[in-house]
Amino acid sequence: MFYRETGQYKTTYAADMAVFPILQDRIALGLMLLAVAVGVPLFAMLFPATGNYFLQVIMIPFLIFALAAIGLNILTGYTGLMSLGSGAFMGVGAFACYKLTTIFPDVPIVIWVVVSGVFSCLVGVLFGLPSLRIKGFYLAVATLAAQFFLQWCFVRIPWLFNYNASGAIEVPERTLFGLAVTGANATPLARYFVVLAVVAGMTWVASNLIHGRIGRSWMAVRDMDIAAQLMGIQLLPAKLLAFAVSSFYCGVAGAMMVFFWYATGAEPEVFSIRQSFFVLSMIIIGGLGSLVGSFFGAALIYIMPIVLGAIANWSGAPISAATIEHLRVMLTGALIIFFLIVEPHGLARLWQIAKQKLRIWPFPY
Amino acid sequence: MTHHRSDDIAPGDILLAVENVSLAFGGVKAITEVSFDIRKGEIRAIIGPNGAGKTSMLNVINGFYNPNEGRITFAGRTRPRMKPYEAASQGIARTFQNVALFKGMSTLDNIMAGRTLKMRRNFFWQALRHGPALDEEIEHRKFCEEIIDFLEIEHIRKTPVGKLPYGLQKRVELGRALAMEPTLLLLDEPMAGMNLEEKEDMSRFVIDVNNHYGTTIALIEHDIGVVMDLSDRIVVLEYGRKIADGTPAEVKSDQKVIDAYLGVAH
Amino acid sequence: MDILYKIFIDPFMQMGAAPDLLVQALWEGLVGGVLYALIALGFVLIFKASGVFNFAQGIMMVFAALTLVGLYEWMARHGVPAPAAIALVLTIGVMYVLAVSIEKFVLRPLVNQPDIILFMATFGLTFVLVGLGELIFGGEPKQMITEQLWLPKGSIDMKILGGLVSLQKIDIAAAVIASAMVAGLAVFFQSTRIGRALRAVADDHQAALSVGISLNQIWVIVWFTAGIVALATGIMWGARSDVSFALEIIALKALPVLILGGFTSIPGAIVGGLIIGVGEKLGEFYWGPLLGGGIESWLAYFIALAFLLFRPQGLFGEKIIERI
Amino acid sequence: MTTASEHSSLDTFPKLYARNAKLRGARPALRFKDRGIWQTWSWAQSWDQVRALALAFADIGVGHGDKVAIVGANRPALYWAIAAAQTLRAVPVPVYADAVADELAYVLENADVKIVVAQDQEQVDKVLSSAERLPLLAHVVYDEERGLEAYDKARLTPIAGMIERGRAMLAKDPAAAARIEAYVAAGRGEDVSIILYTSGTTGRSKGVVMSAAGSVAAASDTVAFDHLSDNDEVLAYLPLAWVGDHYLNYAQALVAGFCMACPESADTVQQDLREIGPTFYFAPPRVFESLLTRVMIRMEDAGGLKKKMFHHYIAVARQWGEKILDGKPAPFGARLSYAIGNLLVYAPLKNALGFSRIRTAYTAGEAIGADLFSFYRSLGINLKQLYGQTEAFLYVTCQKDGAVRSDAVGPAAPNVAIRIADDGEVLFKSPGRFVEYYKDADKTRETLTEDGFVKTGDAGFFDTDGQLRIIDRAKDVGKLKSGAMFAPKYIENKLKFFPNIKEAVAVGDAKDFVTVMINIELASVGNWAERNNVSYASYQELAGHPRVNEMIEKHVDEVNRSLAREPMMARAQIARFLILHKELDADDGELTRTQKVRRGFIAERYAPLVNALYDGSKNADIRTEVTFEDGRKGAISANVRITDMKMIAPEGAEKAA
Repeated sequence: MFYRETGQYKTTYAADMAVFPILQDRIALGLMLLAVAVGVPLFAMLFPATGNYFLQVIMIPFLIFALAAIGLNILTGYTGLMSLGSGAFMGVGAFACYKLTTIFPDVPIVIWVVVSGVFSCLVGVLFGLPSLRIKGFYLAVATLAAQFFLQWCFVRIPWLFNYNASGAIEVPERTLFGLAVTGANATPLARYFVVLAVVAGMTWVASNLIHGRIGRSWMAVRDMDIAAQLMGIQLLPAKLLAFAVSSFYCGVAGAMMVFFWYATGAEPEVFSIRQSFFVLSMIIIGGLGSLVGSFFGAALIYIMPIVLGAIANWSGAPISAATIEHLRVMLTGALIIFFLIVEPHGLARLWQIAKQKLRIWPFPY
Repeated sequence: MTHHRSDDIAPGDILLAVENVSLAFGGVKAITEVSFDIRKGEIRAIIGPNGAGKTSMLNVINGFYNPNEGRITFAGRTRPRMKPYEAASQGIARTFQNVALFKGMSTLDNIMAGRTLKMRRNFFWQALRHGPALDEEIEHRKFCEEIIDFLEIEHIRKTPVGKLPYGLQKRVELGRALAMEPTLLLLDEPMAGMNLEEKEDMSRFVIDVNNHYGTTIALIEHDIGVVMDLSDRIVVLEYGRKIADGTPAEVKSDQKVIDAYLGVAH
Repeated sequence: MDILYKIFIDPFMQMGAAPDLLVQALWEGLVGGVLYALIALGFVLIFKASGVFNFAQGIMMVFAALTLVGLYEWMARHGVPAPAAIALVLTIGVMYVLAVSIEKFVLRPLVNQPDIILFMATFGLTFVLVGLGELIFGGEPKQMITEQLWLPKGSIDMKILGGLVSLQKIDIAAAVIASAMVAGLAVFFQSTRIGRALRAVADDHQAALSVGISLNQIWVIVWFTAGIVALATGIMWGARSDVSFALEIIALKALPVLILGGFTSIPGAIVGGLIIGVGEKLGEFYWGPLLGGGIESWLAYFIALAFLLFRPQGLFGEKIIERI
Repeated sequence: MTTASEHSSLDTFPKLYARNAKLRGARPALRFKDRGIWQTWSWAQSWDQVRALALAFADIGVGHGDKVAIVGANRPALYWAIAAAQTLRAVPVPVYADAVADELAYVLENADVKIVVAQDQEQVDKVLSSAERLPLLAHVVYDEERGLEAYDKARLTPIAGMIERGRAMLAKDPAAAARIEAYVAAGRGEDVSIILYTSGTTGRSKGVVMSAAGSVAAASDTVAFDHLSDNDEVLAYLPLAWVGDHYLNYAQALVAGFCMACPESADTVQQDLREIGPTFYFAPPRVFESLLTRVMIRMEDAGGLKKKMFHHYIAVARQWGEKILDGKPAPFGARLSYAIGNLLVYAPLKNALGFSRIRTAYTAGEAIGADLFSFYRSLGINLKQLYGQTEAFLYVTCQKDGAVRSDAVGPAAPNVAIRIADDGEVLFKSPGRFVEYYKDADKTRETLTEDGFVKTGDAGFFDTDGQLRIIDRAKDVGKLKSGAMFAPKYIENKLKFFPNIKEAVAVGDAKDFVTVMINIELASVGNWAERNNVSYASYQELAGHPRVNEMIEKHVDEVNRSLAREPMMARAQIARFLILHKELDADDGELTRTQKVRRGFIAERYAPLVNALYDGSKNADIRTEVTFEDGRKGAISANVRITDMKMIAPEGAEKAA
């Protein structure tokens, strides 16, 4: 209905192969970016109370989870490799970042965030090796090995958390351009900007990879590995690359989760198998093999319960926080089943369908 | 379309030689001491009743199975073991009996996937998808567009292949194989389950590919009529053994073949 | 050098030095293994019959146990006679209802979907059961009603190889019940009509229909059976430790067991269970200290993983020949 | 756009081409959807191609006055070939791509063609098949190699290769470029610019010879009239050989310097139209009609609410759309709901059809139904009518923005003089007036009056507001035995305004009463059949279905009523009709290539039916030859029902009584 594609013809392959070939989509995307990069911060400055709450409780974690979901989606959605270990890979990122920034306090934290991704990337490749021989559910189980082993390391290797009595990461204060971005004194706004920048940049990179040779070989492996081999695609390198990129994204997400969301510190428990399940359910509901789906999934799985909680409180109904939490878990499960039944390909597919309808409006097909 | 060939084999010379190859799964013998050759530029058919080991033969040729005995010489190189992707990089492409397309991808992406081996840009450039990476992408897109035009599938360029009718899927699969600029193209029942018109189209494409690109083609096909029209020479297998080998005329008149195959209604 | 000694020599020296401890460890390993095997059994039943990789098996166990204890406590509080027995019966009822509703609300709508989708669904099911369990019974651990269910308490100590080996009675009971259950299932599969139908379904659905049982019924039966198995397992585990959601994590150990045993083989599940149980125990007992303990949380997976690299199809699974 | 001074100097298309290359070298001249994208050539690049090709043509001996036939779909290469020929003062002769080998051969023979530029194997085969009939034919140049690999290349040359050769010449010796300039400069206004073969409604087609200056002048006038500029864009989808394409696209593009886009293939035109979104658009009424039919059919399957909304706002548009389009007063409320409708329906609909960017659209060739016409206008599309002829190099009359009606074709086009003969025939004299019929002096003499007016052969009259109204072909206007005036086309058109009726052929001259043979519209009737679960296997079966007959009977009755309201026509109502068992088809010679019915031909081909219509029988047997796509011939026979209609008393009479 809002699409006006008439006259939007492509005279170059570059234009034809663009990720957003339709003008209206590009406009929408631009407005969206404007909203999150300018609108939200303005709002936060004008109404600090609600604004900071909104940033701290909604936006920052949402973006971080979305990033983790993208990571897992690259592995599970695009390459078809089931993983239950994403939580642990996030942990690797977090601990790596912690060690790095405590050993080299003067290096800008953002750099360490990215580098910590490299660490979890290496670990990911290590645990990806079995994927050559193991497929499907077997592989899923293999990734559990990673999950539990790494979790164990987080708890048992005190060096990782600098022998803190608490056994947890204690986030030190770090500044960027003289502005505190981590630690107790970092304002939500400052942290939000860092997170937004990183997530936006990495999403862009992910979409580039997916729309190019690498993305195609991933999907080829996913859809028909035999044929892929006969195209000259070597399975192990392709799969390992997927593992590497995926756990890189998870690692960065994990590091940001501790440094820019919790901002003060985190227990190893954060990176338990439940976290893995949480992220996995995001990409299931959001849509396997879809970037935008990762955002949808993160939004639904993470934000929806908060909204419900808010409603519950606001309605003044005598519901304990625990009960809400339990309901949240149940609801998440119910949603997963519901979406699998109505649309096995998740919100992303629904989004696509809706878009298609708008494009051919007023016609039904 | 310009074609760059590395191997220096003249048309008519032997491109691929299969020498008493045997293959067995556990105890079951799929192929027994089969020998034949494929000459550069010809259309070679492999026929035989169901379970004669035709598909297994193709799988051996492109390295999906490794023969228990015998040797295979391709483009002058004799190889002991070979991985499928190595076969691909040496210029052997192939289509499948039951279409093996990448269901989640569009026609164009499927064909582009066939260019993977030819794409060189590293991870860094891929991540940016600008400059060299994009140039490369475009250069190969052009190549694929030639194939799309050649196979007359412009209208389904951006359609997910999963949604396509069977006949078109077969065509896309052929396109994907052509995108590899193969020296040797293996077609496993390219016309299986097609109606007459689709068969005629497909035969035309096979011949055009052979003329236009000078691609050597080895095909398995059940429709005897088609095989006789298309191919220069025919190998006949039965129960994993070769029972005849020669021009369509020779094969047609071969008593063993008549008993084993033509005699039987298909 | 020293570390190599610690890893490759020292543990075995210890075994030799204190054989009684070794026996003790083996025994505990075996019992643990039996219980792993039971959970794995639940997976196998469902996977054989409906091709569904039931991720919720573990939580079903927890849920069953919680229900049992919860019902018991409620009835005890309200002075219902013979609460344990009634609770047991009711719990079985609950498991049946669960099976029916899963078939109706999850499996039937998703029939003919690819395996991965069904797996995801059971994954959602896990969330539901977790939430539901915590909602009804609260998050805190409960005591399993061992003696009310006429399960023995205490331990038998016996002198073996010049040392004391103490066998928990409950463990013996567990072993006995488990074996009884396996035997029962074996009989059920071999010699009852439904059992044969189930086996048929495993290979092909048409065959099953020809036996005259609808797929839906079969699914209900299978999930119900799995529920019973889960209940039994829950009781056993509950008796050994507490009944809490921590068990869910333990239940995940059934996955490596499956990898060893293969998804479709009951004997595989049992043998696999024992291997994992014993291996894990020994590892924890003799090598754990080297790594600062707690290695049982992942050891099982590594055993399975290492194993998998050599036999991707598992112990009893048949070799996969990829056809194209 | 083009000043008077330019006129004198720029009197040939090559001169205009050169000017555009100089004036707006960087702006797009040609686009072609090929290899997945819109390949684009700027005026400079395009002119380079033309020059190169011209040199290559000269090389193979094309010179002043030689005839170069162009056969194929709208492709840049073929347009370049036209321009290249004109550059050498040779004469391009475009031929309909869908002409069967025999028709093609006739034209090539008649036009003394020396070179044929063919699009692809199909066309090449047609030409070669009749080569022995063409002694003058020296070369066949082709665009698409596909399938021609094995052919003997002695007289077969790829156009790409020729252009390459030409480029090489241009590159290595400056003299070549100079030669081209010389050719262009040598061009004279009186040169023959092109020969367009009319698909004559009767008999063989004749070559209409156009002069360069005339063509340019005519095009310049209409370009100015519709304010076309080099910001405009058109989709060149009309048959290359038809005056419409050559004038509206080629000629006007050269004058105005706008861009011409060639569709990927005939069956992707709709899609390509949507992508390009032309600003100037022409389509014959039947195109608009089938488009509307398709729209309505598609909307049938829409959800209830959406359907309601759609029809509601279409109604709004029908009420106010045209007024708002013509800038006439409309109440605020109306404008508001029209604005909403535009947001919800009109704009998206136009977008879906590819009409969003249209500034000016024309329709012509046939009378267009009032409903149909106003439907598109009410959406805000500036759709107008023109009346034209090949002999006029298209425009005779055309409607001004804001002064548009469906039942008239507008006042005389700029610099066109129109005169109505005593017998009601329309005569005109226009800048683009043709020179002669090629090698047919008699015909030329027949057609031209001594004072240089062209006899259109159409009967018409000027309305009170000065717009011309065309009744029918003059020679077709006849009389019933009763002496009542009988205008077959007029009746046929009234019938054809019903979506369910595709074609109609009225008979009645010198007879007692009027009868018609009707072709149903498969699309809409078929859809109706589905919704009323009427099952049918073939067109023939559907056409023969009693319920379809009832439906058509109602339509015919309505036509009679409307005829009754018109004094001139009231006595020529339809007495009997039948539904033809097969679709009228150009391949069977029943329609012209431009889809006009060839009444005479049909009358004799279906003689048995015509007799039956007049001997009072209730049904008749008929057996007809048919030609299939692949050229095979076959025959179909059928028994068709004949229905009697009751006459409606003329309104005038009622009033009198």
